Amino acid sequence: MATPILDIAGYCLDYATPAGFTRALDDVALSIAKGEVLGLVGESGSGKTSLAWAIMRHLPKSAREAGAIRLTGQDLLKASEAEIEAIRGKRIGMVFQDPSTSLNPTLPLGEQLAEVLVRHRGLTRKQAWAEGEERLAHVGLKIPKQMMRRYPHEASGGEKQRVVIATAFACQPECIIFDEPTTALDVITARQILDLFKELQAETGVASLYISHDLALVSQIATTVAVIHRGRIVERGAVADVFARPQDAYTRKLLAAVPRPDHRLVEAAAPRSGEPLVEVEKVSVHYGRKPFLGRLLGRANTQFTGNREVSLAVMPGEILGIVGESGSGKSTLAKAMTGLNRFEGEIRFAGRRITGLGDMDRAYRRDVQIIFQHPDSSLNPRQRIREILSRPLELYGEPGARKDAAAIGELLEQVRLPASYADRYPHQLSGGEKQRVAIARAFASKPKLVICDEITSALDVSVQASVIELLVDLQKRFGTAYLFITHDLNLVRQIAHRVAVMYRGDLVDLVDVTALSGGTLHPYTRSLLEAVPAPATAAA
Amino acid sequence: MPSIHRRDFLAASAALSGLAMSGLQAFAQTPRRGGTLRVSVDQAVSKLNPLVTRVNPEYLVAELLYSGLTRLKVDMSAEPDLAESWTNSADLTEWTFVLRKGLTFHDGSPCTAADVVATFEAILDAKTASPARQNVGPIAKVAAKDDNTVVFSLSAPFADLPVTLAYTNAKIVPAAVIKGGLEKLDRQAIGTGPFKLVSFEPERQIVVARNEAYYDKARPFLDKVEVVVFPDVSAEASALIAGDTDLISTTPPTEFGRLQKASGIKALRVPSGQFCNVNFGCDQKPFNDIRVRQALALTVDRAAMVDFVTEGFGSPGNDTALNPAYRFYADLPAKQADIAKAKALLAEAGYPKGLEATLIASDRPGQRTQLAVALREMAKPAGFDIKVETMPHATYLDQVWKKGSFYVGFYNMQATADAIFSLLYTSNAAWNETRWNNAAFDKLVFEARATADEAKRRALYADAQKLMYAEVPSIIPAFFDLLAARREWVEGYQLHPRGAVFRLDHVSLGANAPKRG
Amino acid sequence: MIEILRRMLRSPQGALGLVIVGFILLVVTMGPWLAPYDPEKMAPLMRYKPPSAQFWLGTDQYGRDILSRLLHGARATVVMAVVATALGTLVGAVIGTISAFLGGRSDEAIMRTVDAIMSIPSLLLALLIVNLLGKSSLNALLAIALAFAPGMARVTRSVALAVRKQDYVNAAIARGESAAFIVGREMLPNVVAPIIVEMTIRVAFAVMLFATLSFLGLGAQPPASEWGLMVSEARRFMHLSSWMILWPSLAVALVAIGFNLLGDGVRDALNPRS
Amino acid sequence: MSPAYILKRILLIGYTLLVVSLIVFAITQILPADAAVMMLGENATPDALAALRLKMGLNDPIWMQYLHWLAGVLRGDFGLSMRTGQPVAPAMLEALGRSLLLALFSIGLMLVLAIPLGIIAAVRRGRAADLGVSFLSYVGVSLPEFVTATLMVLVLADWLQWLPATGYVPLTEDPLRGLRHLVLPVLTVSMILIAHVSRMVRSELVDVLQSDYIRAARLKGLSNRQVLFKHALRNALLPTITIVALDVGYLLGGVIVVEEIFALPGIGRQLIVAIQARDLPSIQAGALIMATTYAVANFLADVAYAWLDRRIQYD
Repeated sequence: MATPILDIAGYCLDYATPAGFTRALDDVALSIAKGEVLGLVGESGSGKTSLAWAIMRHLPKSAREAGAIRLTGQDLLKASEAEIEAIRGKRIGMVFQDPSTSLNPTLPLGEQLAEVLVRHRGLTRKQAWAEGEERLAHVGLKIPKQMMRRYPHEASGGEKQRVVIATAFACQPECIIFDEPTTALDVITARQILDLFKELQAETGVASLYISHDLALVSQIATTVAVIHRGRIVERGAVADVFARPQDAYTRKLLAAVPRPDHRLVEAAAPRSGEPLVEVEKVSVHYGRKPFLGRLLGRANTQFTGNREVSLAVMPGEILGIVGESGSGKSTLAKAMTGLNRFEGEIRFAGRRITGLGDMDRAYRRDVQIIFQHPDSSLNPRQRIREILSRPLELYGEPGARKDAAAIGELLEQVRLPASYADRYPHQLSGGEKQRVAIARAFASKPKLVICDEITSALDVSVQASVIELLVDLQKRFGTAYLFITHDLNLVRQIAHRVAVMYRGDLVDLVDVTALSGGTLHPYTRSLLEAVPAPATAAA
Repeated sequence: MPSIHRRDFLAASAALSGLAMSGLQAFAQTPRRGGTLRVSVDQAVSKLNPLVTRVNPEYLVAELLYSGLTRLKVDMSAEPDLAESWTNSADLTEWTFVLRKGLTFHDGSPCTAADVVATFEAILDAKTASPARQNVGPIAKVAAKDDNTVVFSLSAPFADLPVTLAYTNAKIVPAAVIKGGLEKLDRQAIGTGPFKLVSFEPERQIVVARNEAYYDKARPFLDKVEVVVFPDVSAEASALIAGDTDLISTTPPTEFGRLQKASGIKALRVPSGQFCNVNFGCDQKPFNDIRVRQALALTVDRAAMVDFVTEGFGSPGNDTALNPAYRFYADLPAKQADIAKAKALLAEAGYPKGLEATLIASDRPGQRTQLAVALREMAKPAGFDIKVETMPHATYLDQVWKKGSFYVGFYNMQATADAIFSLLYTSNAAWNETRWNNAAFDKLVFEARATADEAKRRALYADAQKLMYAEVPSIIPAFFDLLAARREWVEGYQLHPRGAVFRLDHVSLGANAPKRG
Repeated sequence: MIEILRRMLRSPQGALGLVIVGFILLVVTMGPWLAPYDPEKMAPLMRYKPPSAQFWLGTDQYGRDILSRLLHGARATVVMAVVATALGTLVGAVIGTISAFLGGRSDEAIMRTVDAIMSIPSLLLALLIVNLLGKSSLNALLAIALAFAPGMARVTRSVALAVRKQDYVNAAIARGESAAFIVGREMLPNVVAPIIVEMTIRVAFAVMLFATLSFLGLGAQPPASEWGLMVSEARRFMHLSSWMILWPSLAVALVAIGFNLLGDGVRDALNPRS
Repeated sequence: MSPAYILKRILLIGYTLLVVSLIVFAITQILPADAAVMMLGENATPDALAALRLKMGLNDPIWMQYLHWLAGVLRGDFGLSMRTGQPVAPAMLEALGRSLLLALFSIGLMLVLAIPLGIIAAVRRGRAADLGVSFLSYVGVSLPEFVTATLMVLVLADWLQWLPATGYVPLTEDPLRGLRHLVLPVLTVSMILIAHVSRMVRSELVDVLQSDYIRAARLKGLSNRQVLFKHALRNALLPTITIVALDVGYLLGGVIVVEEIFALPGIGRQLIVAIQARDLPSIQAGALIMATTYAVANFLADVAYAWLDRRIQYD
């Protein structure tokens, strides 16, 4: 194996806190050779990003280090401020998670690329811009000249990320750190960025440290993989080995947690029996008032459409998945169905026609519940879990129904939380636990339909898995129907009976989950399917 | 206190006396002509029309631009102004004034008896709302005998007419203007005064330049006078010290100290009849009871009051409107504070547990509040619980002045005893603020006014003062000395005890005065 | 709460603010007992005395002890300011929350009007109101309260809007809760904290504004020992004794600084970012 | 930034002024003062007063009076001053001019001092310089104008005799003396501004320095200077524009006191005089003019902001 470009040995990192030092990285040993892509996998808080900062020598004053980080033999820990400045961007590049925040909003894209060339390659500004243009063309931007002059807000997420990548590669660095470069992007765009990465990687053979929480993704692009957990590297090796024969328990847990279409959690056969529980008929949602001044000046209506005549039906006990990228209108539909948006068209529920908020009476609201994406915003920080859970009981509970501590306890146990949590405040719970409370709140009224709006996308893989399992379990117990909204196609294929695909406010496909593998599909659906990285094979 | 030169006031000799005085006032070397005098005042000059001016800075400007028939000398006697001489009938009810020849207004038009008549008719016309109306004397009719002779017929015998005609608002304006509407004088000045108006910014400065057509060829000595408005007295003093200004028309005691210390500055001080008082509404409870008034008067430590209110630049008062600065002042025993006696009187009056009252003081000049707060403390032990309420001067004029029953007043010295009495204390007074309405007092004042004989008058006025001393229509705890200051290069300026008279046409600048404008 | 206090003590401003305000509160409560003399007792022979062992801060134009007057005046100055702020905050908070909850055109209308009122400088507004009601501490208090209300309405609204967007409010709506419940139980508790911060800082302004009104002769009336009034009275005697004007000025400044520091301290303590 | 946006903002100014005019008119109408008495003075006779009331339409219903007044205002005629009997508008505008002079000097001084101070504080965050600046700014924002003013007069004018205590000389009449008279007022006014703005600059800059794109810039190997001056500063200074505009509101309030203390015949002092003299037309005009100035300042600020910060898409 070639001499490593980047070599980390026995590296430890602690942060000073009022409570004393807390360990962020513990005896980390990694090395990346030329042409190698090391996938660093871990959940949030595992320390993967800390490692990136450590390598870039960008640590807060409170940091305390030990060990060595060598770039072709030079120990960066001993390098001077000036040396580091010379190395950054020149010998080590970095690609950041969210291009919309990592680019300066008030500088043209070109300037932000060119300045690196000026700084590290001593080009004149003119040369730098010329070269910058080539670079942009090289990362597949169609109109590099214009792109150079544009400001970040004038470019799409994908375009921006391409600029960032171009900047990282600009000085032919020996090593580049990719910090979740696709997480902030839509599935399809992510795919394209990924392909670009592969391309450039192969072409330049730069030693890459690819940080991600997404095992499936890493399994596709990395040569070697390292799994990090609580600041320790628990397992590392060739991708094939690690995914095929995970040694460490945590790795196994992680692998098991990855949603995989071929591993169904509910029986594929959707309940066809009887009347549909709810029918959405030509529901359209428009955002924004008609600005009268706009009309005054005869300007085009600035209203923006969230849903265009969406129609679908949910059978009792059925799990209907809705997928689509952000802004495709999936959440809009959910809001419409729960009376958070005005809408045109009608919703038929248990035989009753609902054409507006007014029609959503107590009975409807009891039967149709919603769970939101971010648990910490969906639980009132100033209410104890008890108050949070007792509300639905007070609202919907039949006269006889109990609202006492025992009832709350049961609700908590339903979602596998100790009854003692009733006295806690949300901020005393973990993300997963909060989401469970939200679920408990939704189920408190024994609803017929629960709308899950991206409820797992804020959670780590392993947590997500357990939450999903819980949902499936509850569905089996109560026969509740779900409207399961997500952007994760694999997840949907795992649990949904039918899948609805939305694109720019339109419902483009509504098919049985089986139909996704083969079958006539809308082109967008197909590209979506192609974009999704098939999870690493052969596990379990 | 320098004894003020007492002189025979008989009108017949007044003309002579005028000449004599100006002779006396001649300086060692004849005054230098030319130069610009920058004099500072402490309030805006918002009214230019001499018939309706109300505050000293306005009087100052009016005096520069206009002339009356007579004018007031530093000893409070009248000297000729537009009138060169006058005579009166034996019964003091008819007065004849002879104007100088060839008088002209600033616009070149001649100033004749007709203008005088028109002016006084305007003054006496209620619609004009001129303060002079009640202050120029009991004039029944004004008539022009010929172009330069005016005859005043009075409704009652009146000895002081030549002095009262020198009243600050009794300035002669063109008959034509009166006919055309007096508002013409709001922004321009058409007078016969020693100076002509150059520019007029009420809030900032008023500039006047020598009137070449002035009847006196010698005066004025100055080419120009800039009247600068300083709403902040300490800034005003600073400006004089810095040499930005040449003369402060009047300055409060709080600034006087450092002016005295400053080099190149002559601090001026003259005893005056100017006083601050506490007016009682003698027509309503509780102050309609003389014992209550006397009780409160007995709580006042007048020596301390002189300190508090005048910073020592004044003299204790005896609740009478006259002090030694007035010609007919009667020397009465100085009142002493006597809390026990005050308590007793108060109890007698039916307030054994004490008495609550709200004393209103306008916020300017500051002495009013000083007096109010000090009185509050002095009266406490005697059982008076006084709440002090201050208010902007405008609100005070609008809501309290002449209406209130317990408030602080502040008055310039008047030219004569009669003037101050019939301005404030007689039942037909122009500003009958106390509603004392004491018939005996009225009678005395009226008789004195109609009496030519000096001794008799003195006796009558003495009795009037004794009445005030005893019945306390208002508490007059202290009289002010007038304070001012000039640069040493300012010559011929005499601080006038009247407070509303300045005679800047007698002022000249020394050789070392800075060249201005 | 204790946690917040601990956090505040950790930041220099917070700690200093607590100390100063604590001291001020002590003076406000104990002042009259701490005062060595009767603040209104006049002494003709003791006028314009510089600081001395007998009169620590000297005496004023009536020979009154300045220290005693300051100690007595603390109430007039500080309590008034606090009450005024509280009052203004209350009014503002109600308007703001309602506006935020109504949303849409009514929100627009309310806020535009609030903006309009805010385009009158608060001092000027206060001046006009006091003149309308007549000069007295109480009216000055009302004036300040009214002058503050629009600003607080703005702040409250922006906070309330942020809260309004939270999913727990959505959840409540989806649950079919009553408007009253949503505003009262779900929104208000989360709006309060930031308001408190804003309020503390505004107390500083209130102190200054109140003193300024008194300074202009429109607030407290003599012989009250309200600090702003003391300054404006002292101005006339500036050249007889500078101490008279120095002490009350510093006192006002101290209070303002105290509450500013405290306010920032609370803010930092409440927001984890810092 | 569309024309529609600008048009909308202009309409808003109109609305603002309408509301202000209503408030001001209402207040001034209830003020305890009889306009007629104010004009004729206390020696006026009842019949004279009655005549004037009729002439001034003081007997009409309030709303009529309001409309009359408003109509006049739209024609630029604010009526006659009750104190001087002269048209109000010219006097007030002239006064406004003087105030703006004061304001401009103050803002100028503020920009020169506040921004560097803020930058130093932010860059030296937590160090002595930072603490020093923030201490000063605390003192600055906590001293009421009348305190600052009086203390400065005491020291600079009376003890050291460097500057004239108060008063005003038009620059046109005597530039040097004019400037000398402006020094103290400008210092007083800019004091609070400097304190306030430097704090704003500091906190904005601190935020920006913590942002992702600044980190990105550092990790591109740019030097601290480049990061600060090229990347951080412009982002930090943008919001300051709005702050400054809002401070115009304070400024206008502040000048009231400052002009009163320094006897500077600006609009603030005119207002005080008017208020004390119950000169209703002057009060109305003054208040309305102040509000206008404030509204316009904010309008300009928003436009400038929208123009400078292309991210913001107004409609």
